[in-house]
Amino acid sequence: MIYFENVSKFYDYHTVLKSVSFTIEKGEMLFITGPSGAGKSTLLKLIYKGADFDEGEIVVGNYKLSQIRTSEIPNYRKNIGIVFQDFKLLKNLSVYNNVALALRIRGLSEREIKARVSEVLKRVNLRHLAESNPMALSGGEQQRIVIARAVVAEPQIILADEPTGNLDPNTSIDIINLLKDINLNGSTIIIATHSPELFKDTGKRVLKIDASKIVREMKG
Amino acid sequence: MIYFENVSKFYDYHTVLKSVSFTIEKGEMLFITGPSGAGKSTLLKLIYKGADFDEGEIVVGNYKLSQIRTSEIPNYRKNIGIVFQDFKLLKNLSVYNNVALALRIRGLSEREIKARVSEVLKRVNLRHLAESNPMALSGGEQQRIVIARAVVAEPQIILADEPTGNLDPNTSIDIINLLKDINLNGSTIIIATHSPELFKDTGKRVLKIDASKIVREMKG
Amino acid sequence: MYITYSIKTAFKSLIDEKWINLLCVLTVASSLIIIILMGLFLFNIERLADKLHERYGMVVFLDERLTENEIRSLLSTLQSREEVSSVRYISKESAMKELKEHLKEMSYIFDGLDVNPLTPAVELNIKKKYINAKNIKDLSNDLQKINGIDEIYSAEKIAESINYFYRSLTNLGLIIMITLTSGVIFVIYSTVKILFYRRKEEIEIIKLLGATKSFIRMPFLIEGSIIGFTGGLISIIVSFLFYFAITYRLGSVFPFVETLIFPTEAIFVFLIIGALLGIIGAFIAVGRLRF
Amino acid sequence: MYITYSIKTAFKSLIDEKWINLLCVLTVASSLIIIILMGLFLFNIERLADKLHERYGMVVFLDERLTENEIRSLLSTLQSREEVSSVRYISKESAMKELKEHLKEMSYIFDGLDVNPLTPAVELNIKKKYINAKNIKDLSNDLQKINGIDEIYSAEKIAESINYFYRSLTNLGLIIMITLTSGVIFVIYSTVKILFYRRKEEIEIIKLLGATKSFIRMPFLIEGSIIGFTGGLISIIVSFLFYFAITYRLGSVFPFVETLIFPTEAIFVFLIIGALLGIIGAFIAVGRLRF
Ligand SMILES: Nc1ncnc2c1ncn2[C@@H]1O[C@H](COP(=O)(O)OP(=O)(O)OP(=O)(O)O)[C@@H](O)[C@H]1O
Ligand SMILES: Nc1ncnc2c1ncn2[C@@H]1O[C@H](COP(=O)(O)OP(=O)(O)OP(=O)(O)O)[C@@H](O)[C@H]1O
Ligand SMILES: [Mg+2]
Ligand SMILES: [Mg+2]
Repeated sequence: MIYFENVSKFYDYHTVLKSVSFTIEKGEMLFITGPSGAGKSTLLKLIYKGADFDEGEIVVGNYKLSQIRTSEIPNYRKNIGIVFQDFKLLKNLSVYNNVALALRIRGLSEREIKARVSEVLKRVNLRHLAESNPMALSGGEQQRIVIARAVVAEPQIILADEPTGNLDPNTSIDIINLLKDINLNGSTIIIATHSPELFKDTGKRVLKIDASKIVREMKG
Repeated sequence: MIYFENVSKFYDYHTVLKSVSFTIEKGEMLFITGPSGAGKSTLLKLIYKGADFDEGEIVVGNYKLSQIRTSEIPNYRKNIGIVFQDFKLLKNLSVYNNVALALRIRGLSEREIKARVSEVLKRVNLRHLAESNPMALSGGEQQRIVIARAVVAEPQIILADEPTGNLDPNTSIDIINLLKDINLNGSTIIIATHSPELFKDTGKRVLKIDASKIVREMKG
Repeated sequence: MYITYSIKTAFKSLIDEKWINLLCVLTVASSLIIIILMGLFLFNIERLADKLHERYGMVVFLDERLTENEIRSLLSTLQSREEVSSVRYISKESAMKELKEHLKEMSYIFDGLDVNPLTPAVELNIKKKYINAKNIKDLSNDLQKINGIDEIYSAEKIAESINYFYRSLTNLGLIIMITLTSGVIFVIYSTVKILFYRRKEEIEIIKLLGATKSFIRMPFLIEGSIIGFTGGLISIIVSFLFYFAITYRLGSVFPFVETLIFPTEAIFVFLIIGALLGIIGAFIAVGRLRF
Repeated sequence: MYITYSIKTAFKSLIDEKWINLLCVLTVASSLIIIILMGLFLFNIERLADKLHERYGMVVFLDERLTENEIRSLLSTLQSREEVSSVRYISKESAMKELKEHLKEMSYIFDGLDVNPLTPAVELNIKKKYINAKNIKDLSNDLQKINGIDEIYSAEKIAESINYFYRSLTNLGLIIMITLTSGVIFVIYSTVKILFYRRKEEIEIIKLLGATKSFIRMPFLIEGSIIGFTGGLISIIVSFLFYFAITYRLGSVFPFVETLIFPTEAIFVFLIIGALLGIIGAFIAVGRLRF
């Protein structure tokens, strides 16, 4: 489903990823870990075309990312749901509308949108805050909105960047369980995290990045 | 140094804090913990006058917070350094200038600002990124800028809201050590966090909040 | 479809940014007001100029001793000239009457006069296309040779000046109108650009969520057209009030003002022009979107 | 001190938001241009009106049979009236000459005339403060009783109209100028308000860091004053070019245009006014800051 072939990514002064290669199967749930600044977020960015890579090739489904045309990018991204590390919530939309946006972009009818958003807000335990402004909510609540937005359209791929950084251990477990459920429905899920608790005992594959390389592959 | 006397805080529909009382000594280092949405950030907000409380009284040093005049608030806040959970970095200033802002507000000379900012950026391991735009940096790097900004003016009180949410375990330990050092120099430090690793084995006092009350006080 | 969402977003932005939008609408409106009034002015100047031309005439003074028959044949000679659209005979007596009217309060100077010192004359109206210095001069030279004509008052310079004045006015007006039209586009462009920059963060986010170009663009185009349309509406209303006030207040003093015309087609034209300029400005402002 | 920081921030904002700032400067400049040209117009109208008043006179027609001595004593009687600033005797002959000049091309009508039908006259210049319908009427009645005065041409209506016309123009001009001045403040207000809203998030953050009101306000005040000052500068330059073009191009056609004056004090006044309006607008825009 997702292939990295000798992918390198440089920023002005330094190398973030150097000749990284790995494969993710369709329907897999995979963790990426490593210290702060290792390149976890960058790796996810390369997948959703939030940044371009400098060497190698990334293949996602039928798309070769080095050759994808600009006009195809919106459609390509519709296959992907993203939990951004810095949330990227729209400040002037309510919680409900923030989540609904993912479906509006995909052209769903308002009736269907309403049903799906209510459902997912219940799953992340935020239904009582649907009409609140996200900026008025606690860090953990905001993080759950982002997760809801990423999963609401049931995309083929979900990229979750530090999805529990602002959550207490119990809520974290709920979220991981939610992602597991969605994974069981067939979505491929990639989770970037620095906290080992998240993947320990999951039995899933874990890639550890450091010094711009994959230094270890293990089972969680 | 800091006294909470039966402090209550309500938002439109629900009670966030109900009759909370506790005392923090000058020079103490204290943790506040609890699940997502428990009211940790709200408690810190009340201390820095980012929100008003509805009942009770908070006393910080010589200030009774229910009676503080608006014109005194800027000076009051100059005693406090804050690590915001959502960072609150200025998007159009460099890392250096974001940290320097805390000193500019306090009216220091540019020469002194330069010395102090360089020093603190070294402490949080960001000196090489001084001229970067914070938005281009990794989540953990951004969090360390916020920590640098909070401590650079060596304020009497430091409020740190989830200061390691985006940091890997090793970097987290570095940051806690930095806060301990500053604490040894006499600053009172309050840290809100949902992760027990942060306070275990520190021997410091921990307040656990849940359902709008302090449900437990323990030693880390 | 997302068109309801686009419309909602456009209106939300209009309200959220009411200051800058108001500022923009007012600037657009005042530019359009100037364009409209300028257009009105030129339109009416054109009509007045036509009238002035129609009225322009040469005066031919006749020998006092001509008989009625001679005068009649002279008139038909004059009338037969290609340049002449009509002729009017002015007798000694009516000449004096006209002169006295012209002098108004000073006409007393003729009160003590027993003899009428004036001569009979013929006023020639010249066809519009022949009104220029050269033709008038030629005509005047030709007429000079006719028997019974004493003297000719032709004022070719005045004809020239009126023509020149009218042409300069039209050109100046057109230049101002074109400048202002590009000004209107520029103003809407800058405003939408500002709104675009203001929502830049938001747009970057929805791009990452998979939004297409038209999903992003639509709200801005709607907003631009609403701003332009509103500007057009205000400008039409204000210009009409202005026109009404002028004809009403000044009409009694300067009768020619009452003949000014405000063409009703302009109302619809300017609403559409406003909206169109708005869409153009917005389209340029949003520009090429990169993913 | 943080003043260098404030200045840097102000300039950064001016550059970052160049579109809206440019738009604002241009709007301010065009409003100021209209204010300046209006002021120039009123200033010169005032001067022209004074001249017109100086020239305003009554004409007293004398009995043709008066001797030179009688005329002389009559002149001194007239001169002694409080209302009269000067008198000028016009003989029959010079009256005819003036009339012919007035009629220009039509003066030929007197060519065949052997007798001079005109009467000698005296032109009275009236002091400015006495020029109104009532005084002129009284004076005229008084003079009527003097021996040797045949008829009086006083034209109190013309005096009234000039006064009225001048007063209406001044009032209209002042109203427009006041409206535009508040317009300028409003435009700068809205612009700074927009910039303020744009930096609202930032301002909320620096409030939490302990920034004082003046620390927050200063960049906006600096920015407002720069916008106002630049607007003032542009308006002064454009108005001056306009004034120059008008006097240069039209001066040869209408000699009175050459006497128009552009007071140099205005240059400094309008730079300061621009900056002041900018600061006022910015101050209102930033408004009460809450902590
Ligand atoms: N746009 C950019 N321009 C310059 N450098 C960048 C940019 N984005 C990321 N970097 C740098 O690339 C490195 C990797 O960043 P990345 O965000 O991938 O780290 P990460 O593994 O997600 O770290 P964290 O756990 O702190 O989020 C960092 O050192 C960062 O400063
Ligand atoms: N401005 C506000 N308006 C309304 N409700 C608010 C506001 N700020 C906070 N709340 C609510 O108060 C509760 C406590 O929020 P707070 O941010 O203090 O939680 P927290 O303990 O910091 O949680 P987290 O660990 O997720 O950051 C939350 O349920 C939140 O929705
Ligand atoms: Mg990251
Ligand atoms: Mg919190």
